[in-house]
Amino acid sequence: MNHEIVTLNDVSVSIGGTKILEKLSLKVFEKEFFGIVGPNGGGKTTLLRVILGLQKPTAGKVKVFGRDPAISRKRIGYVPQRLFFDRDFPITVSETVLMGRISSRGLFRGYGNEDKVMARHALETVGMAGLEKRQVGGLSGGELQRLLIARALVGQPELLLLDEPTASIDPEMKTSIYDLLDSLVKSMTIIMVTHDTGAISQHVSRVACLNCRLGMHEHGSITKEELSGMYHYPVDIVKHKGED
Amino acid sequence: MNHEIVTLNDVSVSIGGTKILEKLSLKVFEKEFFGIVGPNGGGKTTLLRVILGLQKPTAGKVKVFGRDPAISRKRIGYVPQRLFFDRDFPITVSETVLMGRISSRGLFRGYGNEDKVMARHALETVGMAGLEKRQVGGLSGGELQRLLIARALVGQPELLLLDEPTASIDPEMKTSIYDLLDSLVKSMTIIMVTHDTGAISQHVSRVACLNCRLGMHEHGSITKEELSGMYHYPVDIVKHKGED
Amino acid sequence: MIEIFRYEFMQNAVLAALLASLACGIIGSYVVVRKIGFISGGIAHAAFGGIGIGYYLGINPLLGLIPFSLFSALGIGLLSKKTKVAEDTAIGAFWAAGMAVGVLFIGLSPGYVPNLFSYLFGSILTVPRSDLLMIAGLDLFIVLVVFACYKEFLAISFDEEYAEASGVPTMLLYLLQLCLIALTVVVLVRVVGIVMVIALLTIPPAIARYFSRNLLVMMVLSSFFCAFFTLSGLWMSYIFDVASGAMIILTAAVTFMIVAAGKKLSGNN
Amino acid sequence: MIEIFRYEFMQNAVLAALLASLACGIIGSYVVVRKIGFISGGIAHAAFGGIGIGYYLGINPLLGLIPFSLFSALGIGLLSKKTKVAEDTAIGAFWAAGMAVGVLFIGLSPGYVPNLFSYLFGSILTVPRSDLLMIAGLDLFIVLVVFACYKEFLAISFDEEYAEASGVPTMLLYLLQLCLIALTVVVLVRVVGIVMVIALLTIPPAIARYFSRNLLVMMVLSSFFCAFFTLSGLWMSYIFDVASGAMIILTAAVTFMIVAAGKKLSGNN
Amino acid sequence: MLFAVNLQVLYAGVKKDSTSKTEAKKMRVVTSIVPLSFFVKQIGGEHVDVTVMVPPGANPHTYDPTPGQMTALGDAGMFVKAGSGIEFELDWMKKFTALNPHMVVCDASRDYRSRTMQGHGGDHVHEKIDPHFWLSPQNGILIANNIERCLATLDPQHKIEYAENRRMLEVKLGELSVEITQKLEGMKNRAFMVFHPAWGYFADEFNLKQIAAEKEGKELTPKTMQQVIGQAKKYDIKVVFVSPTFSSLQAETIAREIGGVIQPVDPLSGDYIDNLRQAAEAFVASMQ
Ligand SMILES: Nc1ncnc2c1ncn2[C@@H]1O[C@H](COP(=O)(O)OP(=O)(O)OP(=O)(O)O)[C@@H](O)[C@H]1O
Ligand SMILES: Nc1ncnc2c1ncn2[C@@H]1O[C@H](COP(=O)(O)OP(=O)(O)OP(=O)(O)O)[C@@H](O)[C@H]1O
Ligand SMILES: [Mg+2]
Ligand SMILES: [Mg+2]
Ligand SMILES: [Zn+2]
Repeated sequence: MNHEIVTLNDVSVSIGGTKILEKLSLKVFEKEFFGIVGPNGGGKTTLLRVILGLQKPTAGKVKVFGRDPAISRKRIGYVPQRLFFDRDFPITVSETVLMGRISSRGLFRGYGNEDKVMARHALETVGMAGLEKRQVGGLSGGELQRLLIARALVGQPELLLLDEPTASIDPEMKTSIYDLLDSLVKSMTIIMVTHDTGAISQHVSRVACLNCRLGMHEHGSITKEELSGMYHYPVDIVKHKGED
Repeated sequence: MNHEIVTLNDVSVSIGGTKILEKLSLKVFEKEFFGIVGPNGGGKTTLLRVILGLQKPTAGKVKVFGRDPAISRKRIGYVPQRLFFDRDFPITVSETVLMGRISSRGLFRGYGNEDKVMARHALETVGMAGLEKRQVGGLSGGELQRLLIARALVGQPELLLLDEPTASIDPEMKTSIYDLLDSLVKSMTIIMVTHDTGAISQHVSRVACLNCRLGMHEHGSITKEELSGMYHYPVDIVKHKGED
Repeated sequence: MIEIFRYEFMQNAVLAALLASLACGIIGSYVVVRKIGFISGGIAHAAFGGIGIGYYLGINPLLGLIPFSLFSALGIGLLSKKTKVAEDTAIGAFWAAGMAVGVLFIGLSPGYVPNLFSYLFGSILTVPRSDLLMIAGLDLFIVLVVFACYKEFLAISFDEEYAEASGVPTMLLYLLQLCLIALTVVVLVRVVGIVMVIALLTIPPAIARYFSRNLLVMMVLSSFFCAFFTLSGLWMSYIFDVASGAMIILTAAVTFMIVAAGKKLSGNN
Repeated sequence: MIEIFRYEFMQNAVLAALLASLACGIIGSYVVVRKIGFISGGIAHAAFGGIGIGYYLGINPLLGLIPFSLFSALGIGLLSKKTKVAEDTAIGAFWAAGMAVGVLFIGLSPGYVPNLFSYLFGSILTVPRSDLLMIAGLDLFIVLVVFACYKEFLAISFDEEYAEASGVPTMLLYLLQLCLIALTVVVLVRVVGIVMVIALLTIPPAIARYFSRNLLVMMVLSSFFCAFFTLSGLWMSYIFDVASGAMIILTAAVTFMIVAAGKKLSGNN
Repeated sequence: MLFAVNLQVLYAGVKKDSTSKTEAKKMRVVTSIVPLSFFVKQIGGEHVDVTVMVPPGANPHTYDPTPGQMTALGDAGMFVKAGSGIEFELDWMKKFTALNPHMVVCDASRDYRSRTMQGHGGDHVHEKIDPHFWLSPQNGILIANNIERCLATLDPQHKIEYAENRRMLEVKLGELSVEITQKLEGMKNRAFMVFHPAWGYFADEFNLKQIAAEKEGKELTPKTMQQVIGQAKKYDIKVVFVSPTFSSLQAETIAREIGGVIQPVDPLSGDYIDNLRQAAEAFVASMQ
C-alpha cells in the first residue's frame, strides 16, 4: 500500500492569466480513498484534469502510475462534474456506458459480448437497468450522473477519479454508491472531489482541502486532526478513519 | 396566506410515449416554502417546467397566480437544474445575472443603473462578487450554480422555483443560501426541488414526494406525518415545522 | 494612388466598404456566436429560388429577392425550432431546395433566360450610388433593431429556455434576428457578392472574438476590422492590379490565420 | 420507361445514384450529428484554391483537387481545435480564402483561363463509367474506415473530452473523419455537382434521424433514403423532362418538409 | 465562369419535339450552342432534327441536362461543336462523347482563320484564340461549308439538297456582308466598346475596332477599370455593349463613369442573320 499512484510536484496552473493552482504538491497512494474538498472555484476539478492530463500544468511535474498522465490514461476512470454535450446527439444510455470500455479495445474491434455484459452490469449497479435504450439527451439530471458513474466503473480502472459523483443523486442511490466505492477501494485507488461532508467523514481515508478559507471548516464535519507540513499553503491534508 | 399561487389539476405529462407525470394535483399557497423530493427521474424537473409553461401537459390544468403559466412567467424566478449552453458563448457573469431583470424591462430599454446595482448585490449574496467580468463558460460547477441562483433572485420574483439549487455548492455557501431562502419566504413563495434531506427537515414547510418508491423514506429524514388524501398515488405530501 | 479617387466607382467602393462594414460587424457577430456561418450562403441560394419563380411569373426577379429571402429566413427558423432540426440542417435543406426550385423554374420559363446566378456575384467596384443609399438604410435599420432588442437577442442566443421562462417572446425575436441576417445577406450579396459576404460575416467577428468576449465590443471591433480589411484590400488590389474582392478576402483570411496562430503561441493553454 | 435504360447514360446515372447513396448516407450522418452541414460547400470551394494554384503552376488542376481538399480538411480541423474557433467559422474562413486564392491565381495566370469552377460541378446524367469505379472505391474505403473506427468516431463526436481521457487519439481521429468527409465531397462533387452534394449530405440523414436515434441505423436509413430520392428524382425528371439534379433535390426537400411536419403534428410535444 | 455564363439558348429548341418517335427517319443532330443550330436547320432542312445542349443561362453551377436532352444526345448521329475553345465545350464535350462514342463530331470551325483575343490593349504578352468565330458573315459561310460537308458524309442520300441549301445560305450571308459594309462606309469613328470581347471577328471583317472592357474573362481590377474608362474617353465612347442576359453590373459602372449607357447585343442568337444586322446597326448608331 505504499506505491505512489499519483504524484504532483509543485504544480501550478493558470488559465488566461488567473492562477488556479499554485505550487501544489500531493501524493496519493495505492488503494487509498482520497478525498478532495474545498470551496467553489477552489480548483478541485482543475486538479483532476491535471491528473488526467487534460489540463497541462503551467509549471511543475505530474506523474500517474509513475509515468506521464497521457500515457497512464487508459488505466484511469473518470466521472466528470459536468458533461458538455449536444442534447440532440443520437446516442443511447448503453452506447454511452460502452464508451467506458473504449480503452480496453483497440481500433478495428467493436465492443464484444463481454463488454456488453459488463455495461449492463454497471447500469444495474447504478440503478439504471431498463433505461439502456433511452437517449442520453432526455435523461434527468440524476440519471445522467448515474450514467457517468457507470461509464467510469465499466472500464475497471486502477485509479478512479470522481468529481462530485453524488451531486443530484437521490439519497437512496447515494448510499449505495458510497457502499460500492467502499468495496471498490479494496482493488483500486479512488480520488473523490465532494462537498458532501457526511461522506468525507464516513468513507474517505485522507482528505486534501484545496484553497480552503478558514470559514469552511466550521460548517463541515471535517476534523482537522493533522495538517501535513509537506503541502504548501492552499492545501490542507486531513487524515480520517485512523488508517495509515 | 391562503391564496393559491400554483394549482395543478390532474396534470399528466408524457414525452415520446413514456408517462412522466400522471394525474398530478397540487396546490401551493402564498408564502409557502414548498419542498419537492423524489427519486432520480421521478419527474421533479418536469413538474417545475410545467409550472413555468415550458412543458405543455398532455392532460390536466395548470394555473399560476390564477392564470395561464405563460402569462404569469414574468412573476416567476427559476433556477434550472442544468444549463445547456455553449461554453464558447461570449457572455460575462454580470451580463448573465442581468438576464434575470429582463422581464422587468420592456423592449427598447437597456438595463438601467438600478438593474446593475441589483445585479451586483445579487452576486454578492451568492459570494460571487469580484467575478463579474468572468466568462460564464469558464466558471466552475459551483460558481455556475451560484450564478443561476443570483439570476433568479435579481428579478425579485413573487414565486421562486429552485431545482436542486445547492447541488455542487460548497457547505459554507449552502448554509447561507438556505438562510437567505428562509428570509425570502416572508415575501415570496418558494418551491424547491432537492435531494438534501437535511434542508427539507430544517427549512421547508410542506413536502411533496414525487413517484416515491417505498425505500426512499427509510433513508431520508422525512417523517411522514400526514399524507394528504387530496393527492393521487404518486404524490405524497408531508407536512413539516408544524406550520399552517 | 490619390488619382484613382477621381473615379466615382472608387469613391463608391470606399463608401460601400465602410457602410457594409457596419452591417457585417453587427450581424456577423450574431452569426458567429450562434455558429451559423452557413446561413449567408443558405439564404442567398434559397433566395435564388425566388428569383427563378419571379422570372417564370414574369415579375422583375429582383422584386422577389427580399421577400423570398425573408421567407427563407422564416422557413429556416420555423423548421429548426418547431421540428427540432439543427439550424445547419435546416439551412442546408433550404439552400438546396432554393437552388433546385430556381433551376427548375428557369427550365420551365420559355425563351431566353438570363443567367440568374449573376445576381449572386456582385463586385465592390460596381456599386452604384443608389445601392449605397440602400445599404445606408439597412445599416440604420439594423442599428435601430439591435439597439432596441440587444438584451433580448443576447438572452435568446445564450439561454433561450430561460428567456422563454422570463416571458420574452423568443420565437418572434429569433425570427426577427434571422430576418435581419437575411436582409443583410441579400443586400450585401447584391453589392459585394456572395463570396465576400460569407467572408465578411465570418472572419472579422472571429478575429474580434480573440480580443473581446463581450458581444457589443465584438460588434464594434469586427465592424472596424471589416472596414480595415475592405479598405486595405481595395488599396492592395489597386497596387498589385488584382481582383478586389479576392484581395479583400485574402487580407482578412491571412490576418485571421496570423492572429489565431499568434494567440495560440502566446496563450498559455 | 424501361426503354430509357437502353441508354448508357441512364444506366450510369442509376449506378452512380446507388453508389453515391452509400457514401452520402454514412458521411452525411456524421455531418448532420456534428452539425457541420456547411462543410461540403466549404471543402469544395476551398479546393478551388488548389485548382487555381495548380493551373497557375501549369500542373493539371485536377491533380491538385484531392490533395488540396484533404489539406483544407486538415486546415479546418487544426484551426478549429488548436485555436478554439468554432468549426463553422473555420469552414467559412477556408471557404472564402480558397475561393479568393483561386480567383487571384486565375488572375495571375497569363492568357484566357478556362472555367476552373467547372471542375467542381458535375451532373448525374453525365457520369462516365470510370467515375463509377472511383465512387465504388471511395465507398469501399469509407465503409472500411468507418467499420474500423466506428466506436472511436462515436466517442469523439459525442464526448471528445472523455475520449481523450480514455487514451483515444482524438485529434488524429477527428482529422481522419474530416478527411473522409473531404474525400466524399470532392469525389461526389465531380460526379453529381456541388448543389446535390450539399443536399444529399444533409437531407437524408436529417430525415433518418426522425426514425432512428442510433447512428448506425441512421447511416443505413439515410443511405436508403438517399438512393430512393436519387432514383425517384431521376425517374420524375425523365417523366417531366426537367433537370435531374434539381428534381432529385426537390424530391428530397419536399419529403423532408412533409416528414418534419408530420412528425411535428403527430408528435406529442 | 465568366465566359460560359453568356451562352444562352432558345429553350424551346430543346423541348420534346426532338425526341419523339415519329421523326425517327430524320437525322438527329445536337449542337452545343444556338447559332450553330441555325446553320444545321438551314442546311439540313427537313432531314435533320436539331437539339441544342446548352440550357438557358448555362452556368456550371447549375448546368444540368434533362433526360430528354440526354436521350437526344444518345440518339444523335452527329454533334456539331464550335471547336474554337468555348468553355462549355471544354467542360462537357469529353463527357458527351464518352457517353455516345459512336456519334460523329463535326467541327464547325474547321479551317477557320483564328484571331487572338485582344484585351483592352494592355501589356499582356500571352494571348489566346478568340472563340467567338461565328460572329462574322464570312465565318458564317465557313460554318455553312463545314456543316454541309459533315451532313453530306453522314447522309449522302440528300447530298444534293444540302449543297443547294448551303448555296442559298451563302448568298444571303454574302448579301448581309455587303449590306453591313455599306452601312459603315464613310464612318470616321470606327471604335465600339463591348464588355465581353465577343465581336472581334466581326470587327476584323468590317475594319472596326473592338474595345473590350473585360480582360480575358477575369474579374475587373481597379486598374483595369481605370484603363478602360480612360480608353472609352479617348475614343469618345458613349455606349457599352453587353450580352443581353449577362450580369451588367460592371458594364453599368463603366457607363456611369463615362456618362454613357449600356445596350444589349446578342452573340448567341438563333436568328443569326437578323441578329447580325441588328448588331451592326447598333454599333453604327453608337459610333455616330
Ligand atoms: N477555462 C477556464 N477559463 C477561465 N477560468 C477557469 C477555467 N476553468 C476554470 N476556471 C476557473 O478556475 C477556478 C477553479 O475552477 P475549478 O473548476 O477547478 O473549481 P472547483 O474547485 O472544481 O469548483 P466547484 O466546487 O465549483 O466545482 C474557478 O474560479 C474557475 O472559474
Ligand atoms: N425530453 C425528454 N425526452 C425523454 N425523456 C425525458 C425527457 N425529459 C425528461 N425525460 C424523462 O422523464 C423522467 C423525469 O425527468 P425529470 O428531469 O423530471 O426527473 P427529476 O425528478 O428531475 O430527476 P432528477 O432527480 O434526476 O433531476 C426521467 O426518467 C427522464 O428520463
Ligand atoms: Mg468542480
Ligand atoms: Mg431534475
Ligand atoms: Zn464569349
